[in-house]
Amino acid sequence: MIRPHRTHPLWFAFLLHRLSGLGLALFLPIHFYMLSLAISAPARLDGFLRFTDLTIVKMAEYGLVFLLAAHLFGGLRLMALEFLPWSPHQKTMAALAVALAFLVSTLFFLKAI
Amino acid sequence: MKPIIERHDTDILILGTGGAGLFAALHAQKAAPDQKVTIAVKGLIGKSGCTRMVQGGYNVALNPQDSVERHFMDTIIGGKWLPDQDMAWKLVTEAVTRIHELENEIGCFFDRNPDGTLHQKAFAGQTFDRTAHKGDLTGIEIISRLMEQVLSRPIEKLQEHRAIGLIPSRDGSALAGVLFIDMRRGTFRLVRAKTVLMATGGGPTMYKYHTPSGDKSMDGLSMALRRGLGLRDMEMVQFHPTGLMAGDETKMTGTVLEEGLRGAGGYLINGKNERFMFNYDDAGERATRDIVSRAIYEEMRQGRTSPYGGVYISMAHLGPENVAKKFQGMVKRCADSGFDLAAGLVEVVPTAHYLMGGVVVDVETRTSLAGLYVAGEDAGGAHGSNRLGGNGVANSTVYGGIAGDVMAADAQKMGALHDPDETVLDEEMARAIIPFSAKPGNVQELRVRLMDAMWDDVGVMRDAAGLKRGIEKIASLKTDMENVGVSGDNLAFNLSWHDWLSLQSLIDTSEVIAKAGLSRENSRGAHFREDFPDAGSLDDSYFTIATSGDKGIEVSREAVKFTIVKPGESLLGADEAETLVEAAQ
Amino acid sequence: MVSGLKWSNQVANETQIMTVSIWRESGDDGRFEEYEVPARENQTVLDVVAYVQQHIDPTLSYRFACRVGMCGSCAMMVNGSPRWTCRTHVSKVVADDQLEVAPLRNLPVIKDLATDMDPFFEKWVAAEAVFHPSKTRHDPMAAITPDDPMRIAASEAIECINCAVCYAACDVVESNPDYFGPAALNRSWSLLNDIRDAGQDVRLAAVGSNGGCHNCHSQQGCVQYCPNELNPTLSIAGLKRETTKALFRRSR
Amino acid sequence: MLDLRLYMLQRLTALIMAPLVIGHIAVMIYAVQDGLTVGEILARTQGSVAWFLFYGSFVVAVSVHGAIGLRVISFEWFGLKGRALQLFSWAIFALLFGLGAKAVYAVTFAGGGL
Ligand SMILES: Cc1cc2nc3c(=O)[nH]c(=O)nc-3n(C[C@H](O)[C@H](O)[C@H](O)COP(=O)(O)OP(=O)(O)OC[C@H]3O[C@@H](n4cnc5c(N)ncnc54)[C@H](O)[C@@H]3O)c2cc1C
Ligand code: HEM
Ligand code: SF4
Ligand code: F3S
Ligand code: FES
Repeated sequence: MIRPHRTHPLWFAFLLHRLSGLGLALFLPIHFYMLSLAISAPARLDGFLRFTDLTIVKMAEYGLVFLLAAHLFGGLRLMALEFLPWSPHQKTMAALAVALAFLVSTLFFLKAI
Repeated sequence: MKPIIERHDTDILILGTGGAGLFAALHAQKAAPDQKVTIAVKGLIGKSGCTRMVQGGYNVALNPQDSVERHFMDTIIGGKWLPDQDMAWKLVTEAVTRIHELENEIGCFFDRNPDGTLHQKAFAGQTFDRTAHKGDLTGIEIISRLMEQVLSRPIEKLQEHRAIGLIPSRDGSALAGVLFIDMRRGTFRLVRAKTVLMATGGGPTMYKYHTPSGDKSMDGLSMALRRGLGLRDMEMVQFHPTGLMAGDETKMTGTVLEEGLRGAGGYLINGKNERFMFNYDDAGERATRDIVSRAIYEEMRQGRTSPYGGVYISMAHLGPENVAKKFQGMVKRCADSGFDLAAGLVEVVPTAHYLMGGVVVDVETRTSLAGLYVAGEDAGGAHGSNRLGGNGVANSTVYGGIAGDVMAADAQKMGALHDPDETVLDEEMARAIIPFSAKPGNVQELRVRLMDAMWDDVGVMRDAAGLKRGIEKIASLKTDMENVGVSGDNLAFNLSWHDWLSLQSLIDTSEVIAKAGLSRENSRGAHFREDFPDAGSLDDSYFTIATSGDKGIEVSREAVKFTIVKPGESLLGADEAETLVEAAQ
Repeated sequence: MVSGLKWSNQVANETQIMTVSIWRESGDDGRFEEYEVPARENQTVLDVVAYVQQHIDPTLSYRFACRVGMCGSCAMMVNGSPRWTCRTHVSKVVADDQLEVAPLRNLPVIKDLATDMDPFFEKWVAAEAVFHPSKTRHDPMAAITPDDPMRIAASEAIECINCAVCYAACDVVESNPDYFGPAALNRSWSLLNDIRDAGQDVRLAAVGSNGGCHNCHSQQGCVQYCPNELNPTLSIAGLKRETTKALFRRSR
Repeated sequence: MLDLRLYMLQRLTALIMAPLVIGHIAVMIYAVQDGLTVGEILARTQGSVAWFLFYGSFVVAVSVHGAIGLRVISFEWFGLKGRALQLFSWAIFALLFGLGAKAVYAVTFAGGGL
C-alpha cells in the first residue's frame, strides 16, 4: 500500500531497488540452474535458448535485464550517496539511474529481436 | 467522592523542565548522587516551557572590554532601580560560569566570531554587545542539550504530571511534598520530597495576546500564594511590542516577531497608512519595548488599526531578498502562516511576554517555606520592573543551577521525609475536582473573558478606574467559573479539565497583578499608570509584595535596599564610557 | 487557494464549514470521527484540533506547547503525512475540502492524537546523541572558527527540534523496532563533528551497532518532511562513512 | 538488523559485482544479436580460467550479497526474526552459492576442455 507519506520520488527509488533486488534474487537460482544444464543436458538448454526466441520470453528477459540494470545503477547511486561527498541532486541522480537502466535494457531488447 | 491518590517518595523533587528545572536536576544529581532526584513536568521533558522559545540569546559579560559591573548596571538601570541588587549581582557574575558550563559541559555550540571566540550581539537596553546566541534559535540549543544530559542520567522522570498543590508537613513547619495530577491517566499522585524546586516558569498567559508556551498558566505562583508565600513585583508584566496579529481564532496570534526587525529598520504603520512612532519618541521604531508597546496601544485605542485591530510592520523597503536572507526563520514562520514578511505587510500587536514578578526568594533560591526553593521566571527580584532581553535565560540557568546545589546540600543534611498535612491534601484535591460537580460548559469562553479583561483594564496602560474594573471582572469570573463544569467521565488526558485548572490559576494570579498594579502609584518599567505617569523618587523606590490572607489578596510595599549601588551612583569608573554600543546600530 | 474551499475572512460572519476526520483512540479502540469546523483565513491544523476540543468534543486529547514550531510536541499525521501542526496552515494541506488528522506514526498512542515519545528519546540516548564533555566550566571555551569545516558540518545538523516528524516518515523505523531513526542519528552526526566532544569511540560503536546507521536505506522521507529542512540522510551517510573508516583504522 | 559487518559485506560484494555485471550485460548485448546457442556460450567460456574467475567471483559475491539483501527484506517486510532469520539467510546463501558454483563449473570446466 502506498500511503501518502511515501509519495515522493526517492521513496519510489527505494522501492524499485528493493523490488529489483528481490526479483533478481528469485531469478538468479533459475538462471544458474539453466546454465548447469549445459553439461547434464545440453539439448534442454538449447531448447530453452530457442524458447527464448519467443517474443513474450523476450519481453520477460527485457524485464530482467531492466531489473538488473536498475538495481546496478540504483546500487551505484546509493553507494555514491554513502561514500562520496553529498550531492543536492538526489532526485536527479535517481532519475538518471532509472533512465540508464531503460537505455541499457532497451539496447539489449533491440539487439535481441 | 474521595478521589484515589497514589503516593510516591523521592529526595529532591523538581517542578518544570525549562532552563531552571533542567539545570537544577543536573546540579542536584551531580552534587548528591546518593539522593534520588525526580523531575516532574506538565508537558514532555524539555519540550514545554519558554526557555526553548528563546530567540535572542543569553546575556553575559565575556568580552575583556565588557565587565560584570557594566552588565550589573545595565540590569539595575533597565529595571528602574527596583531589582534586588544581590540577586542581580549573582545573576551577572554567575552567568559567566554558567555560559562556560553550557558550552564546555552541556555541549551547547554557541555562534563564534571569526577568531573563534563567542559571538555576542546587541540587544536593546544594553551598553555593550553581550548577548551570546546560536543563530536565532538559542533556546532550542540550550534546552535540547540540557535535555539530552538529563535523559541520559539516573534521574526519575514524571512527564505530563501537573503540580496542583504544595502540601505542608503535618506541623506546618516545612513542605512535605507536592500533589500532582498524572495527566495521562487522570489520577492524583502525592510525591513527598525533602526539598522541592518550583520552576514552573510564571508566564502571563492571562492576556488576550501573549507569547509564552501554551502549557504555562501560572500554576506555580498560584500554588505558592495558597501556601501564604509573598509574591513581589507582580504588577510588572513585560509586553513585547510586536506579536503576530492573525485574528482571535488562531494560536499564532500573539507569538513574537523578533525585536531585530525594528532594529534593522522596519517600519511600524497604522491603519491610516502612516508611520507613527516618531509621534511618540525620537528613536522612532528603535525605541525601547515599553515605549513602542504603548505607542501601538495608543494607535489601537484611537482606532487607527489594521483589519484585525493591530498595526502593521513593514520590511519591504529594506529589499525583500535582503530581509528574507537576514530574517530567514522569521520570514519562513510568517510564510507558513500565510504572511509575507519580506515584501508585504504583517499585522502586529503588543503581546504579554514575561512576568518580572514572582515568589520572594533569597540569593540561594530559598523561600520562607522550609523545603521549598524557587528559581527562574517563578522567582521575583532579579529584574525589578523590567527584564532586559537576554537576562531571562541567564536568570533561569544561573538560579536553576544554584537551586540544584543548595537543594542537594540541604537534602543531605535532612532526616526523614515529612508526613503531609492530610487536611491540606484533601482541600487541594477538592479544588481540582470542583468542575465535575457543575454542569459541563464552555471553559474557553471564560478564558476569553479573562484575557479580554486583563488586556483592556490591566494591560499596557493602566489607571485606577480601569484596574478597579479589572478587579471586578476577575471577581465575577471567579464565581462564574464554579458553575462551568467539565464532564468527569474520562479523566485520562482530559485537556478540558486542565483548561479549567489553568483558568483557575490564571484568575488567582490575575487578581494579584491587578491589585499590585493598583497599589503602585507611579510608572516604572513595564508598569505604566496614566494617572501616575511619573517614576517617583528613585531614592524612595519600593516594591510590592502580595500575599493571600483571610481578607483575600493584600498588597504591601517594601523599600528597595540599595545594597550595592544607590541611585545616581555607578559601579563603573568615572573614566568608563556610559555606553560602548555604537549609536548607529 | 486549494480546491474549492473559499477562505472566508474571519470578519465576514457567514463562515464556510470544512469536514475534519480525527482519529480517536482510547485503550484498544480506535476509529476516525468527523467534525464540522468553520474555516478561517488564518488557521493552522493545530487550531482546527483545538477548536474541536474547545467547542465540539471536550474529551479530545492532543499535545502542543510553543505553537510556533520550536518545541516539536505537536506533530501529527495530516492527510497521511507527518507534519508540525502548529505551523501547517490548513490551506496548504486541505484536499477536497477534507482534512484527516491522526496521531504521529511509529509511536505508541496514549490517547487520540497524543503519542508516547519515550521510545524516540530512549533511542536518542542509545545512539549516543549526547554530548561528552572534554572540559569543565573552569576551562576557557574552545576557539572554533565559523568557517571550520567540522563546525559547519556540526551546525548544518544542529537545529533539530526533536519533533519526530522524520521518525514518522521513515519506513525502516516502522519495520525495525531497534532502529534508532533519523533524528537520533542526525544528532550523533552533529556531535561526531564537534571537536569538543570526548566520546567519539563510544558514539561510533553505538551508531554502528544493531539499531544503528547501517539500517538506513536512504529512503529520504526524513529529508522530505523535516520541517526545519535538515538532512538526516546526509548525516546518516556521514556516519556510515565514518564507521567504515574506523573499521579500517582499527584493523591497521 | 544490519550492523556494520553485514553492511560492509553487502557494499563490498556490490562493488565487486558492479564491473562484473556491466561486463556481463555488455557481452550479452554483443552476444544476443543473432540468438544464443549452447555451443556459442560454451565456445566462449569453456576452459577459460579468466571466465572462471569472472563468473566465479560473481557467484561468491552474489550469494553473500543476495543472502544479506533477502535477510533484510524478510525481516522488515515479513517479520522473520532470530534463529529463523539466521537459518533463512544461510539457506539463501547456500542455495545461491550451490547453484551458482554448479553453473560456473558447467560453463567453464565440465564436459571437456581441461
Ligand atoms: C517567545 C519568547 C522569547 C524569549 N526570548 C528570550 C531571549 O531571547 N532571551 C532571554 O533571556 N529570555 C527570553 N525569553 C524569556 C525566557 O524564555 C524565560 O525567562 C526563561 O526561559 C524562563 O525559564 P524557566 O525555567 O523559569 O521556565 P520555562 O522554561 O518556561 O519552564 C517552565 C516549565 O515548568 C513546567 N510547568 C508549568 N506548570 C507546571 C505545573 N503545574 N506542574 C509541572 N510543571 C509545570 C512547564 O511545562 C515547563 O517545563 C523569551 C520568552 C519567550 C516566551
Ligand atoms: C550489480 C551490482 C549490484 C550492486 C551495485 C548492488 C547494490 C546494492 C546495494 C548498495 C544494496 C543496499 C541497499 C540498501 O540497503 O538500501 C543492495 C541491496 C540488495 N541487493 Fe544488490 N546490488 C547488485 C547486484 C545484486 C544482485 C545480482 C542481486 C541478486 C541477488 C542483488 C540483490 C539485492 C537484494 C535482495 C538487496 C536488498 C534490497 C533492500 O534491502 O532493499 N543485488 N544492492
Ligand atoms: S530532524 Fe527534523 S523532522 Fe527530525 S526530529 Fe529533527 S526537526 Fe524534527
Ligand atoms: S527516511 Fe529512513 S531510511 Fe534513512 S534516509 Fe531517512 S532514515
Ligand atoms: S507546538 Fe511547538 S512545535 Fe508545534
